[in-house]
Amino acid sequence: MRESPMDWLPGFDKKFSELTHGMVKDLEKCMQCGKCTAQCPAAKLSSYNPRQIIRDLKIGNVEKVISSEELWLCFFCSGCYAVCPQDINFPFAIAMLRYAALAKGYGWEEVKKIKDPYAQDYYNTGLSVSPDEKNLGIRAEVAKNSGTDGRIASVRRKMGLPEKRVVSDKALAEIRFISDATGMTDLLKGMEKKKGVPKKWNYGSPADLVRIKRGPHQKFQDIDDTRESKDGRPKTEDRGPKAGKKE
Amino acid sequence: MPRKKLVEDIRVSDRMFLFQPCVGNSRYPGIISAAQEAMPKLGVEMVTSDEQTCCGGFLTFTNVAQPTSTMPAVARNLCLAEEQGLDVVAFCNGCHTFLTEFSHFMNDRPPVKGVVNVILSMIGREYKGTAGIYHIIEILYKIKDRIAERVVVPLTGLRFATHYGCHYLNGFKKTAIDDAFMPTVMEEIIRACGAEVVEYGENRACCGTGLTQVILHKEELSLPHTKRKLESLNEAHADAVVVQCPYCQAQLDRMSQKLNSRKAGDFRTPAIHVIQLVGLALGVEPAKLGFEAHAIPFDKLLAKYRKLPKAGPDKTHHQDTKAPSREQKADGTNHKDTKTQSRKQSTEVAA
Amino acid sequence: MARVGVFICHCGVNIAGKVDVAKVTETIGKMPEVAFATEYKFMCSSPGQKLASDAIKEHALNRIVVAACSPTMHLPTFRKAIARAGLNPYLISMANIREQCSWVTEDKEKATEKATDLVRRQVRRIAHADPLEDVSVPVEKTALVLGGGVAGIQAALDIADGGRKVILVEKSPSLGGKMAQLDETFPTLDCSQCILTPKMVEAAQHPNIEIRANTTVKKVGGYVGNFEVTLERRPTCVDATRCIACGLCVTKCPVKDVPDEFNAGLGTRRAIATPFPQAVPAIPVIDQEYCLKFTKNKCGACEKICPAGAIDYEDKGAEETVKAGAIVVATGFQEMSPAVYTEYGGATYPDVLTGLQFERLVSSTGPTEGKLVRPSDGQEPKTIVFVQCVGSRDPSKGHEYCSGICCMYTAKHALLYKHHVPNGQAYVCYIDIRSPGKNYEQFIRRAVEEEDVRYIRGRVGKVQRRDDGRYRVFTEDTLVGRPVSIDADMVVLASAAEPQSDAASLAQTLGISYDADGFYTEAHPKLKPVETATAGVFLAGACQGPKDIPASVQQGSAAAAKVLALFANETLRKSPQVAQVDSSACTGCLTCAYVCHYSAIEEKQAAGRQVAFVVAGKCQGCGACAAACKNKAVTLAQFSDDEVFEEMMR
Amino acid sequence: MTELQQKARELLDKGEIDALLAWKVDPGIGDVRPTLFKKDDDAAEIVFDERCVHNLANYLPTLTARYNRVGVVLKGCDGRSLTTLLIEHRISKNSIVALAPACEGVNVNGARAQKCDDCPTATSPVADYEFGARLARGDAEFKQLERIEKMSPEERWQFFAEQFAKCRRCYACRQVCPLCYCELCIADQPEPRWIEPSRKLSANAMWHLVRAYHLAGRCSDCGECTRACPEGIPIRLLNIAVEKLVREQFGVRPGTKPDELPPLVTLAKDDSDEVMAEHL
Amino acid sequence: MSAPEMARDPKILAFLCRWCSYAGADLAGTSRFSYPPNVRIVQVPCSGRVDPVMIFKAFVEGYDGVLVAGCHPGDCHYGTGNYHARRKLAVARRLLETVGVHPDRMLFTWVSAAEGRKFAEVCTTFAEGLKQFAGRPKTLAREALAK
Repeated sequence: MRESPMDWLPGFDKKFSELTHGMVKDLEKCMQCGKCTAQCPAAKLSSYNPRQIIRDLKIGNVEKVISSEELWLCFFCSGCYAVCPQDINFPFAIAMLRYAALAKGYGWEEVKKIKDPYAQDYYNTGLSVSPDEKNLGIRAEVAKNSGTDGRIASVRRKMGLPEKRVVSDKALAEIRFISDATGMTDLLKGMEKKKGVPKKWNYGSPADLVRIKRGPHQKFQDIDDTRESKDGRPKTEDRGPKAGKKE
Repeated sequence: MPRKKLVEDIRVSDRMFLFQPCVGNSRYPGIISAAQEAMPKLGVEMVTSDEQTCCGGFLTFTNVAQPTSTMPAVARNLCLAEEQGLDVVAFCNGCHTFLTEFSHFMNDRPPVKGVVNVILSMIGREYKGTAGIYHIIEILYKIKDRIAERVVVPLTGLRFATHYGCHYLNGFKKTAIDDAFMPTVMEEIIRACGAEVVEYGENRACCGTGLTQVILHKEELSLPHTKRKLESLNEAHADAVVVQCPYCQAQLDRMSQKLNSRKAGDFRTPAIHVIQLVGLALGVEPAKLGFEAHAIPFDKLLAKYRKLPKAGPDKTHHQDTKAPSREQKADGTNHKDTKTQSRKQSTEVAA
Repeated sequence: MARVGVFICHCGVNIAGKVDVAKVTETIGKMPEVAFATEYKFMCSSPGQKLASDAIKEHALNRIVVAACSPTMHLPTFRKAIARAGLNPYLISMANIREQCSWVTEDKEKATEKATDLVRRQVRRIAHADPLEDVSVPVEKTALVLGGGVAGIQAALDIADGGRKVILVEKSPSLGGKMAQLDETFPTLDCSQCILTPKMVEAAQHPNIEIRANTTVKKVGGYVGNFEVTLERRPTCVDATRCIACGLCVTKCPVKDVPDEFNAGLGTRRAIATPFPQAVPAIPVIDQEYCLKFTKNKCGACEKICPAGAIDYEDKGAEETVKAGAIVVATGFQEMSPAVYTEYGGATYPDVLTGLQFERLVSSTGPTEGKLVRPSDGQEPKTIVFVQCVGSRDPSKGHEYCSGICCMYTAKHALLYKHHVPNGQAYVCYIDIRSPGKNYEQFIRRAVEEEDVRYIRGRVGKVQRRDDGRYRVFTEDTLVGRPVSIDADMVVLASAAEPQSDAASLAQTLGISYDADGFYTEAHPKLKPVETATAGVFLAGACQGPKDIPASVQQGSAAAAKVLALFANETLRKSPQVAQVDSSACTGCLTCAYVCHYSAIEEKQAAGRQVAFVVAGKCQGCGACAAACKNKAVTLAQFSDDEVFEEMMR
Repeated sequence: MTELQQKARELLDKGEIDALLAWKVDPGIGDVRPTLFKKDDDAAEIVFDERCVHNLANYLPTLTARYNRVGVVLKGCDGRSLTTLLIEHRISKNSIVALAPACEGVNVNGARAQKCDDCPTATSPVADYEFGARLARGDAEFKQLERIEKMSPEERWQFFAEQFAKCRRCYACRQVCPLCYCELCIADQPEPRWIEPSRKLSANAMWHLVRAYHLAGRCSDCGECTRACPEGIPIRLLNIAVEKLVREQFGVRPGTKPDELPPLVTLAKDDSDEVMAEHL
Repeated sequence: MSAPEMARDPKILAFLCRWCSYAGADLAGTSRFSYPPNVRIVQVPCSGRVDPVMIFKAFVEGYDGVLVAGCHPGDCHYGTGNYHARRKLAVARRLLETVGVHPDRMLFTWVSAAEGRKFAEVCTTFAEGLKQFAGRPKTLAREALAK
């Protein structure tokens, strides 16, 4: 649905900065000159149009924007920011708007595509790009060039490197703790189910972190256990020093 | 034109923290080994840590994780460098962007920083915001004269095109060391290596990765850009296109293969990371530069390279022989003593 | 015993809307000093002023307080009014209850409270004020006009025709300024040179005008009616008194590759040259940066050829001090360099030009004798894109303000292009078209409708130099909402008009103020457009803000009128706001003399002691001395310790 | 007979000076006091040692009015006061003959005076005849300030309120100060009453602030004000607080250079705006 | 004045140079940037006219804060007045701080005729900063005697 210009938000900038955790400023300064769209690679090939998005926000079509598919077309090349006469960091705005969209239940299918394997890889291995090349075409080429089976692992071995980069268990324990403490784990769990919006999640503003001040909803100890159960790695003695004492 | 003031502010120490990019490790291991081989030759020892994880930026801009989750992760990664009193060197525009953006965000907003530290305190860390964060291109540019004088194999006759990628120059239009539309730093580095620079029309165009695009299989939005760029590159007849970001590298390298396989064109220009290039010039054994991990073969380039004469002995004596070998680093043995190092001890290197 | 009359102005609702005027009047009326207090809708109106003067007689008032707008606005008005009523004009004080109260205070109660207090303070203050007499000083009836552009020429001519002497100072070798560089002018498309040259000649031949070319202002002393200005002529190495402007020297000069400023960097000139054929004065100038005599100490061709022996390599320039009663500043603007616009390839791509460069390119006196070709390959541009707002409306890289003239000159350029390349295609990429002026809008429409210039609403994002040497211009048609790209042979950037690079330093020399953008500030944006805050210094033309030719000429004449009005007086009545030394209290330490910026304080013998005393004519009333004097022997009229004390007491 | 005494005798003898201002021991009080020597024979009585605390520059304006050439023995601090007096046209140099012995510092009630630790020039900068080697001096540290610097604003006010409360407004500090020479002191002016004559704390504070301000950049730190104060108010603290600023920000040690104008009447475009926000 | 009143709007005395800062204040007015009502502006011809004695007196008079503003360095209508002011104000601040007047109670700055917004902001922030002294006895002020 589309609001009318009559819905023009008084104090638009204030409202908008709430929408984006105050991470994006100056959007109200936009003079609609179109310099952003002019050089935008995404706009060239799609209906995406940064100037239009700002325009819509300014006349109050917030719902339209965050429900739109265009919202998910940005390249993040920051060209718009580079040319903007008002120094509006629009890519940042887009990123924040996407959270706003998710909060309102839009765009989950986009995000779910990323969840596996990238986010899962991050949670399990600490790296968001897994070392095994899935694209067979590429693998063939690499095989040709390297005289191996074309797996990066093998190339690395050939180069005298460990097959893949292993992040230490301590580090993994730490990022998982952060992930759990800040609700990322919940979010990922929530995304497991194919349809609909994850129940238990809030798109946090830095302010939400204050919750954790009142004590994390999960103790460091628990995380170690959960981790063992999750990917069946042996539990290591090595824990965050202070965290260990916390118990 | 490079921005004088900002270049002056760059602080090149003799020990710096190598922030390993995921794509670097999992697709182009050459980048990291090249860094570990080449940088010591330039008097900069690269310190790695097996506790360093993905910068988290990737997840943030794909919106899988919220900034609230990745910000502490970024802070945690920075702590690793801080604890050793080192400055961070990023080899990926993405890592650089996220480390910088988030550290600024936290440093500018004490309450946020405070909350982040509450979380970090539970894993026994504290983020202070003291570590400097640099892009490898900044470091190399700052010490380009040193590169020039320590070149072992001047890349005479080799012709390279440049591709800066979007995030570094566009994203930091006020703070990047060079102008967003007519940058010259990479060119100057290439020349420092003795090679030629070739112009091509699409130089500053986006490679097309556009993060989500490829992953979300929106090829129709992404590939045309890559294709146009590659076509323009073909026009330029460069021996390789020099990139400063593994992700651009992946796009240009792998999409060439993809387009070739679809008979959409014939794209044979390999994409080489600037540190790999410098590695070549400093005489690092190509086998260690991981060209084999590339989809587009480097045969032509390497063939030419092998023919190149080594520079006179007067050039070579600079080489830093006590460069720590990778084996040492793989396990965190020299981790302990690096911990004891403090920022003060790591002396400034006149650049 | 002070009998203060207080008059409180509603200023319509401007004050009364926030301040309970009646209440203020009542409270103030109770003050012992106050003999009469009343309120009125508009005190500045003539009935308002009459009200005051009547009250003065009726209630035998000897001090007046008007509570209204800022004194900068109307204090002079009321001074006159009470003077008419026979009261000393300096026995009035204004309480600024509009700018400082009703307009800046949210809460009505607080506003009323504040207003009352402000008035109270002024009452106390004025009760301690003494009657003052104006200081009168002689007027030097010569005007100094800085800048020989069209505004300066106009001002000089008008003043000279008014029968007063004028010294016309020009930084460059010739009069003419920016207008001399233009090809044709909007909206009439008449040839710029043809209408300007006659004026230049007239100025040169006018008995009342002395021209000082290659000259700048070094120092300004004195005050209105009596400025002492030190002028500095840079070394030109050509003796103007001897030179007969035959131009032989130029033809003989072997150095031919000097970038030509007059042609905005397109084309070249000799190391000795007159900027352009119609130059006034037509005296050539040696460019020491390029002249072989100075670079390699050889050649000397010009000296040999010169029939008049006017060449003088020893010329070190000259300084002279002139007396002037008034100064007209008409130093104009400069075109912003597009070098920062790397996305457009500004100052990098050969065929990406600035507006001024395009003017020169199409001008018959230009580097190509008016043939419109690409500097890169000499081809005629079949497609041309005009990019507007380059540097204007761009806080990030350029200026926040709108240069105002670009819309019009771009339209003119488009027309000129069509006249040179009838079968070519011209595009104009704009954000908004600003054409407020007589026949301006019609001019734009003419470009769009008759000459088929394509106007695209959208700012150009980037200009990409393509492998085939053409330029791909990326923009958005914001009216359609789609990105557009145009392959052009030539791109013209409508560069912003910005203050001269030395504007700030000149302002400091002259003691005038400039705004955030660097343009000189007028005394009042509406009511005093050509005056500055410094008496006797006037503004004309683009140094005060971007202007087109008509506006600049208007201001030139306006400034001239102001100067003539000033010169109509034999002596000037100067504000009595001057310092005075009580020689009985003065210790003669002369600290006051040390701090005086105008060296207006001298020492004299009084009662066998050496004491300080103030030369009223020189004193500008800054009060530095009054602040420096430890035992308050120095008093600054209108701002005496007494008055300040009373005003600041709670 | 010391060098100083010989020179004094010689000058008086030759009639180069009509009178010489110096110190001699007054048996009546058993301590030194400033004395005007007219006869060359008395020169032998001249004393110059740690007892000579008084700032003789204070007497010069009056004396120079009476005699056309006055000799004077000056300590470093007296000399600095004299420089400023000369700059401010109180005295003309040619009516003065300055005898400047090197000063090792003086005692105030039995102990070495604090000011002497901060003294920049042991020998008077104005000197026709010097005696003894010029002693090298480092930059003043103003040690006495440290305890103030340590205090919070509240504590500082507490401290000074206590001190100012004691002030009787006898103006001894004013009388003893060579640089307080105004014909009609601002404190005595009826209109406007910048400084109330009453002994209210605020009025007292006002007096001491104004006094210190008027000495800013001029005070030679001779410490006489503090010595003269019957209530023992550490008046000097205010002076050196300012002098510290003057030295650090404007690079001036008042009175040390005979041709240097006081910093508050000279102009420095290159001062940084920070000076307006300099905290003690 | 009582503590709560003070908490609402501290009394500020502002000495404004007539050419730049006073004009700036007027601009703040014409542009309707509101600022706390208890700012009392005293017009002086030049910041160089401000004698620290006036500042001391203002504190004695019980003002919570004193603001002095003049033309930016180099722009002084009288050429050099503000350079003199700068040094005098530095000394004044030093003295006041020494006897225990809190640094936050004095603000010396430059405001040009074009900086209406800046003036309003300066006043607002200054007043905000002064609220910390609500209810505390005021150093130097007459009222302080009673306590």
